[in-house]
Amino acid sequence: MSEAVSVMNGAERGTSIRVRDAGLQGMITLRGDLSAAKLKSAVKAATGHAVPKAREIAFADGKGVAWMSPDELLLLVPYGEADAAVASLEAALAGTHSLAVNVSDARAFFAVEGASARDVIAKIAPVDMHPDSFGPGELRRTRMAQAAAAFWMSDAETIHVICFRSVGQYMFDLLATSAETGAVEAF
Amino acid sequence: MLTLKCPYCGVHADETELHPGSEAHLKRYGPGSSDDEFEGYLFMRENPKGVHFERWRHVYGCGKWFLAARDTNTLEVFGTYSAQTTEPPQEIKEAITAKRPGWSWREFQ
Amino acid sequence: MSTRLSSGGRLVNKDKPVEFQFNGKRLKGYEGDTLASALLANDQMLVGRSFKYHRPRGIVASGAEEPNALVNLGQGGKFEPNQRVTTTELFDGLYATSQNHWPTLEFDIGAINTYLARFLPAGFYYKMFMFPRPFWKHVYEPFIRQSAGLGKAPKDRDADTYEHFYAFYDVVVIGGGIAGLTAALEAGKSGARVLVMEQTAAWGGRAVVDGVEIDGQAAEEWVAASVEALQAMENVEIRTRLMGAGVYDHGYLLAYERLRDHLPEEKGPRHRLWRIRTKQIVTATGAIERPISFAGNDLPGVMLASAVRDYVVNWGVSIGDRTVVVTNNDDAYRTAIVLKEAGLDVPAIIDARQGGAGALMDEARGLGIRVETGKAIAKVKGKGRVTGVAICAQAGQGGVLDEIACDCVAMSGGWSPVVHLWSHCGGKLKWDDAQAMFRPDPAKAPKGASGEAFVITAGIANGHLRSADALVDAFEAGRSAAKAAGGKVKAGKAPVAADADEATLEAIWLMPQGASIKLRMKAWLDFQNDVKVSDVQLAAREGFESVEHAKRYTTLGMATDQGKLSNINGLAILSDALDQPIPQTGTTTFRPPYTPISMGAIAGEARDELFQPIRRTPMYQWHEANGADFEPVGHWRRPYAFVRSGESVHDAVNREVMNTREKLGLLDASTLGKLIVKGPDAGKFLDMMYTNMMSTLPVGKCRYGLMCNENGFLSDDGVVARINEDTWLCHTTTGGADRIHAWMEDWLQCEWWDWKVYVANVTEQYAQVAVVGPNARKVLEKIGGMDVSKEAIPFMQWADGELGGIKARVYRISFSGELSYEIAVPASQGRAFWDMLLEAGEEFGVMPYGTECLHIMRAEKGFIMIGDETDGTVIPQDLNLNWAISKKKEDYLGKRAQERSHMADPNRWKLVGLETLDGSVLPDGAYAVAPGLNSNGQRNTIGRVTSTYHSPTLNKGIAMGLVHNGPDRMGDVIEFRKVDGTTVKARIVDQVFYDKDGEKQNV
Amino acid sequence: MKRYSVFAVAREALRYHSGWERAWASPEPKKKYDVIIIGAGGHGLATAYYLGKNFGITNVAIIEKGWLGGGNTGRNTTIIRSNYLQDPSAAIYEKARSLYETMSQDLNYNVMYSPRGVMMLAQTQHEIRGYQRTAHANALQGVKTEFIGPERVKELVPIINISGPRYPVLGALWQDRAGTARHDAVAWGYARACSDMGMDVIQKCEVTAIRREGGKVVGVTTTRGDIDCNKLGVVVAGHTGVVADMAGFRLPIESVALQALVSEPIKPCMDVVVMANTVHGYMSQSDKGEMVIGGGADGYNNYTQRGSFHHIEETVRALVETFPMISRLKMLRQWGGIVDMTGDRSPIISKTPVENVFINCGWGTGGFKAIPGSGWAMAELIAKGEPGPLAEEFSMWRFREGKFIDESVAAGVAH
Repeated sequence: MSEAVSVMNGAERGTSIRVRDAGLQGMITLRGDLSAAKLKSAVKAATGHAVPKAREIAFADGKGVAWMSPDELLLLVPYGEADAAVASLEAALAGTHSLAVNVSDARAFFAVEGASARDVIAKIAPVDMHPDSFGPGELRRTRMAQAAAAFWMSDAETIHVICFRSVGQYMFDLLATSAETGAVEAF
Repeated sequence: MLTLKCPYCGVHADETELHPGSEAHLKRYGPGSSDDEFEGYLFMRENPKGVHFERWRHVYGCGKWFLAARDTNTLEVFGTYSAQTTEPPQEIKEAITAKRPGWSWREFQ
Repeated sequence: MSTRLSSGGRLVNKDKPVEFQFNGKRLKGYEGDTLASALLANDQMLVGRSFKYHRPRGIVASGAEEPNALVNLGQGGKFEPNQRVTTTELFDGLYATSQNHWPTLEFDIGAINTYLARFLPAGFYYKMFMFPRPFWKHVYEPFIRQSAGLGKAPKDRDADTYEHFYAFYDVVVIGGGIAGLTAALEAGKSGARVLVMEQTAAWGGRAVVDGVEIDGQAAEEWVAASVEALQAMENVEIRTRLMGAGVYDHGYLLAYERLRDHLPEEKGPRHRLWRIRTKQIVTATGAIERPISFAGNDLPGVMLASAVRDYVVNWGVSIGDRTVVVTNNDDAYRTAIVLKEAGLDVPAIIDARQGGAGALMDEARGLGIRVETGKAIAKVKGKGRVTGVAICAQAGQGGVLDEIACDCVAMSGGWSPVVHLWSHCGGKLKWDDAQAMFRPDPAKAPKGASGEAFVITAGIANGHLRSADALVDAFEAGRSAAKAAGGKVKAGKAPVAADADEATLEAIWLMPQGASIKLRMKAWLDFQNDVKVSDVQLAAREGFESVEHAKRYTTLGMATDQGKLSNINGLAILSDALDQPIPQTGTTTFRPPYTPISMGAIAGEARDELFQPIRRTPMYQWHEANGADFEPVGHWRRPYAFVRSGESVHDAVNREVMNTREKLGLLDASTLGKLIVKGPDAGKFLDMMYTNMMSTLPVGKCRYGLMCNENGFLSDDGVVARINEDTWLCHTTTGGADRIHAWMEDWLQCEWWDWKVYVANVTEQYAQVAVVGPNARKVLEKIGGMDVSKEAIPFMQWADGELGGIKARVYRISFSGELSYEIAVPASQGRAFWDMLLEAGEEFGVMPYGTECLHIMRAEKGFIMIGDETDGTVIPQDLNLNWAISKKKEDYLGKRAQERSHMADPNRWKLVGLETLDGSVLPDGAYAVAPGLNSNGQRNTIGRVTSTYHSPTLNKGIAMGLVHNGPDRMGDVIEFRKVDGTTVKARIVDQVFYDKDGEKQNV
Repeated sequence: MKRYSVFAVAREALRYHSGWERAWASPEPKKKYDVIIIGAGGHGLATAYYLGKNFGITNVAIIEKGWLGGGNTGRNTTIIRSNYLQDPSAAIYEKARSLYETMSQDLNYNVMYSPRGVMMLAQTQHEIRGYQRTAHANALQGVKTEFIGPERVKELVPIINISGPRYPVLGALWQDRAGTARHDAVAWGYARACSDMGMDVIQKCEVTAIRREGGKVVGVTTTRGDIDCNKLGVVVAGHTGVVADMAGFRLPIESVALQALVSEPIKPCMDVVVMANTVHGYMSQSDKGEMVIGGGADGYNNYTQRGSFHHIEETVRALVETFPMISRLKMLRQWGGIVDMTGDRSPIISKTPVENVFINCGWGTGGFKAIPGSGWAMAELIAKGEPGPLAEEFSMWRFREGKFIDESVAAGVAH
């Protein structure tokens, strides 16, 4: 079987702030009634996490779940397990109105690491990156320069960014440029 | 440069994260409607200098359409609310009345 | 002469000399100098030429309001025109040249205009240059253009980079003077998130120059302590070289940070544009001193009194040895005192007020300075620079009483608060008669999203010219802003400043009061644009009574300083001419930015690779490495053709068509939109979205569908596959994926929100390859993994399986007329699959093909293309697509619109095939002509070409077009007009040119 | 009226310009006029001018709530072109362009019409086809345009980057008799000419009501009292919706903010007007030396004359890519205007549901270039009560018939 390749094939740039292709990550778009017990337990089964509150994300060891909209979650699972997870979700949710679809290959996935990681985002997204306003546990869907993106922090110095695969190169270059021009030191 | 609060995800979204969608609360007229009705639905637009109801989509965020009550002359926002309604909710109407007594817009006041 | 004093200069570091060049001269300054102070220290009084008359001009001001002293700065990729010397910090190696003259600054041919000035009053060009007509474009205008403009146009690509920064605050304080610092301290203490910015490199503003005492401390010490206190607050961000550029709706504030203008050799972005959202803004932007209009007030050496003072105190530079001070207020006396204390001569203070000044007058007299009250300057003497002034009575008409030799005139016409940022977003002004100035009207502040005021003005900017009042005002402003932004305000006490008692200003705009026309024609209002008192008076006489009219007619305030020195004076002269109070004449609108900001900063990082996102398919790198001639399609870039060495693009396209028709072609079709539509109501929903019936499509089958907008026009097309009972996969055009996805969501969220349907855009989940040609099946069979036989996957069906170990969904659809499979694989394996096909296809003659080949093949088959056959005005019926419009459905989007009279008109142009009689290719976009002209004299037309190609398969030109009654006129010959005026004849034929019965695709 | 000429200027110079008279009178409104035009912008004044010149109707008042020419006439980027695709558009814009050619002489006021040429860049295959189609259409419409190649583009505009990596210039639609004019002068020139014909230009007079009797207009109520009229022309651009409301009918119009900006002045570096629609930017250089740049329109209703900054950003970004040298110029000033957009982005010159009320609106982003043609057509409509050939396709009822005049076919925008 041919190897699956992530969009930037593991590329990395930067020193004090590092931007890297975070590799293949299994991702599933799940649409449905987020308050339904059946869905809640299916999500728990697939990811080990409960359905998060609005704008929140739970993510650990390659598995997680993010609130994307009132009727949409993004489930994060290891890349190779995504199809199986979709199948289990479909089975668990049979008979309810829902949609589970593997979107792992439709995404690019990056990590921004370093003390000024917040600045990298604040230069390109209309989001308040002040620690009082945004921190680990929260996911923000927004615009980064001219492309749609979502990001979350796993700790104070690590930000994960996802965007569409086709703009992966653009996003990588954008993040790297933002990182290379240094900190603003305004937080 | 507007900011509008998305009623679905609670984000105070910058205008650049949103997509404007023109007049709110339009009733669709399909086959069988009169020329007047169809013209009114598709083309005749409320264009007030003052209180206005309009559609926005949180396109870079949760992707949901929502509705906003806004003054086109001052850009004051009276409130945003769900798109799944055929008329402005009571609290939105009251919020407008508090600021613009005597307002009216189409059949609403 | 102007020179560096041996002592003084609080901002310059005399241990750090700096070398720079001006017009080729090597000059010396110090670290901390501005280019202005350094030029003056080198006796470079003449720095530029004015816009209209090319008059010699010197530095007038010491800050952002400078109208005259603009230079070409830097070289090559770092060249920048119109750089104000007063806001340019000196650095080692700075290279500047003066502007708007030929051949040299000292001898400028254009200066002849000054002798013609009498013939060139305001608006002269509206009254002449009309005959003969062609002369405007060919003679007059080129001359005017050449003599207008200021700096040179940059030639090279910008060597610098720029960036943006999004920031969010509770309170932003604009201005780092004592008012701004006071407001910031108060806001900071409340716990609110605060940003305080200062446009220059130094804190403290005017107070430190004027030696104000605050809470018993010298201003300088108080400022240093306050800055330190602010720096210590974690919730406060404090920045110099950051200018509040524009205030916009909903608390949006644009700020311009000049990071590397003073350090051009250091790495990093040159400017950073801050895009701030803040709950409250405090504008503590101070005030700008006004000039006074008197004859010769534009000569180099005539300067604002405060600027003369600034140069002495801040940079240790004296403008002249003998300075005459002319004023209508007390503040200018401070300049006289500072000069005298620096050991310079002040032969006289000319105070236009009968009563003169307050305590400062006594102080000046105490220093032995002659004070003349009730007097005015009749005329400044000198040619190219000041040599003296003629004194007259202010009340008279200019009869000279005395002449005083001097080399500098320091003028003060009072102060105008800087209200720009207050005004940008709708803040209104009120006229303060006592101080003769417009000040912000707090009752009419700019209002934000909540309808509440979001800008508060503080200190001098609020019209409190005296430090004591300004500090109390700023203290309150800081607290109010903090409170409004949700901060907690504790009890406190405003700092206390001590001011000298001052007499009131007298509103004097013109000297002397009864100045003759000859004097008025020499009394400048707008220095850069050469607008004089006589010009504004002429405008008033000619009926340009609105201030906007007068401004536009005379160009007053339209120069690069945007009227910072001239607006109020011009307004006063206009009001006087109209014999009405100033507020009745009004004020002009202030537009962002406060001072000009670089285009580079506005564009930010969006240059070169980051200009716009390029969307790339998983096979993009292969295309790039294999001769792809790319074509932008939205943000995607698709190969137009794969050009081999020695081939033209046209050759390549022909080769690709023939190879695909005869052997095997591969198309990267990944960009096609793919939308999953699922739910109990999905069928019903798709029946509304498409003109045809999708609910009846059997599972496993594909159907071509059309989508219209509510206006009835065809907007997208594509093949729909039924995946299972409640799931469909809809293909859209490349440009349609996001648009149609949004369109579907719109209807589901806003109209049929009770319908149970979910849509997901899975376009990028898949790499999609069209494997096309007689050998298509062979290559797939060679790769192996699933049954691709006619029986297993008949035409217009699909199947899931695996090919070469990669999970694949295979659609038997054809846009070329050949045997064709469109195969979707996970995007991450797209490149591997592509490589596999190329390798396995080698023996079958495989070649990738691009979009042009795709277009030709579809045209040979008579298939329409969205964007070619459609243009937003075409309905499916025009394209003979009635077969794809369900007759059974009561409704679909666009159906009602298509019932309107013009849409149902049988006379609409309809799609046909076209073949030229001579086999040539019809020109793209050509119209078919009919005899006669319409009522507007335009040639009648009966059709147009929508697609036209040379068909390599048929070796002749083929085309499609929309023709009046076309389908009923098969075989008729019509004429198409070429741009050269000749025509080409074409026969109306069936639009399917190749394999009409579909024998090739159904094998 | 005293004629303007170089001799008049010279003569006046000798007496220090003390003899110039008012360019237009500022009379008190009369009780009644044959025709009242609401709106003394370019379109309103041109309508009045051609009512007088072409139809001898001079008992006319032009009523303006602010100052004449103070709306979009004085806020646009002054581009004049007629390379439109659809017949009705090409007809009216070409009429306008041809009237601009002789306007300075006709009005005895130098409006500085400068046929420096307008170029619309083709940067995609789709644009090439669109502009080739326009060139074909123009040839039949009597509009002189041509499709030119990239080398010629570079020759005409040396500062352009024709081989940009993203959107190389593949060609352009070139109209050499298109250009720019001095926007304020157009309003002033018409006002002076109208005043000279005895018409009343009444500024600072706001219409607060439109008085009707039996479905017919009888006059207007203004802040300076009631004024009667036989016929009423409404020519108020962005405020059309508000005035139509007074007359009691609805329109297919939405008012949005459109922005523009200028750079600081520099020495001449670009003679022609360049429009780059793919990247959404257009630019010309004024006689003063400023680079005049047009931005995009907001997508939401707005009466504030303040637009959203991101449009400025988008435009500047596009132009820095197209003209790399402007990166080191500075933005001097940005401003906004309120434009009225119809359902097909083409104007309305039409009778209305109220008898003897006529409307001219919906010029969107393309108003300035149309001024004389629009005035010509509107004057004919008011004078005859029925549209002439220039106006007839621009009826307000075309939407219900589905008969659009859609120019976005050729280019995404119409400036």
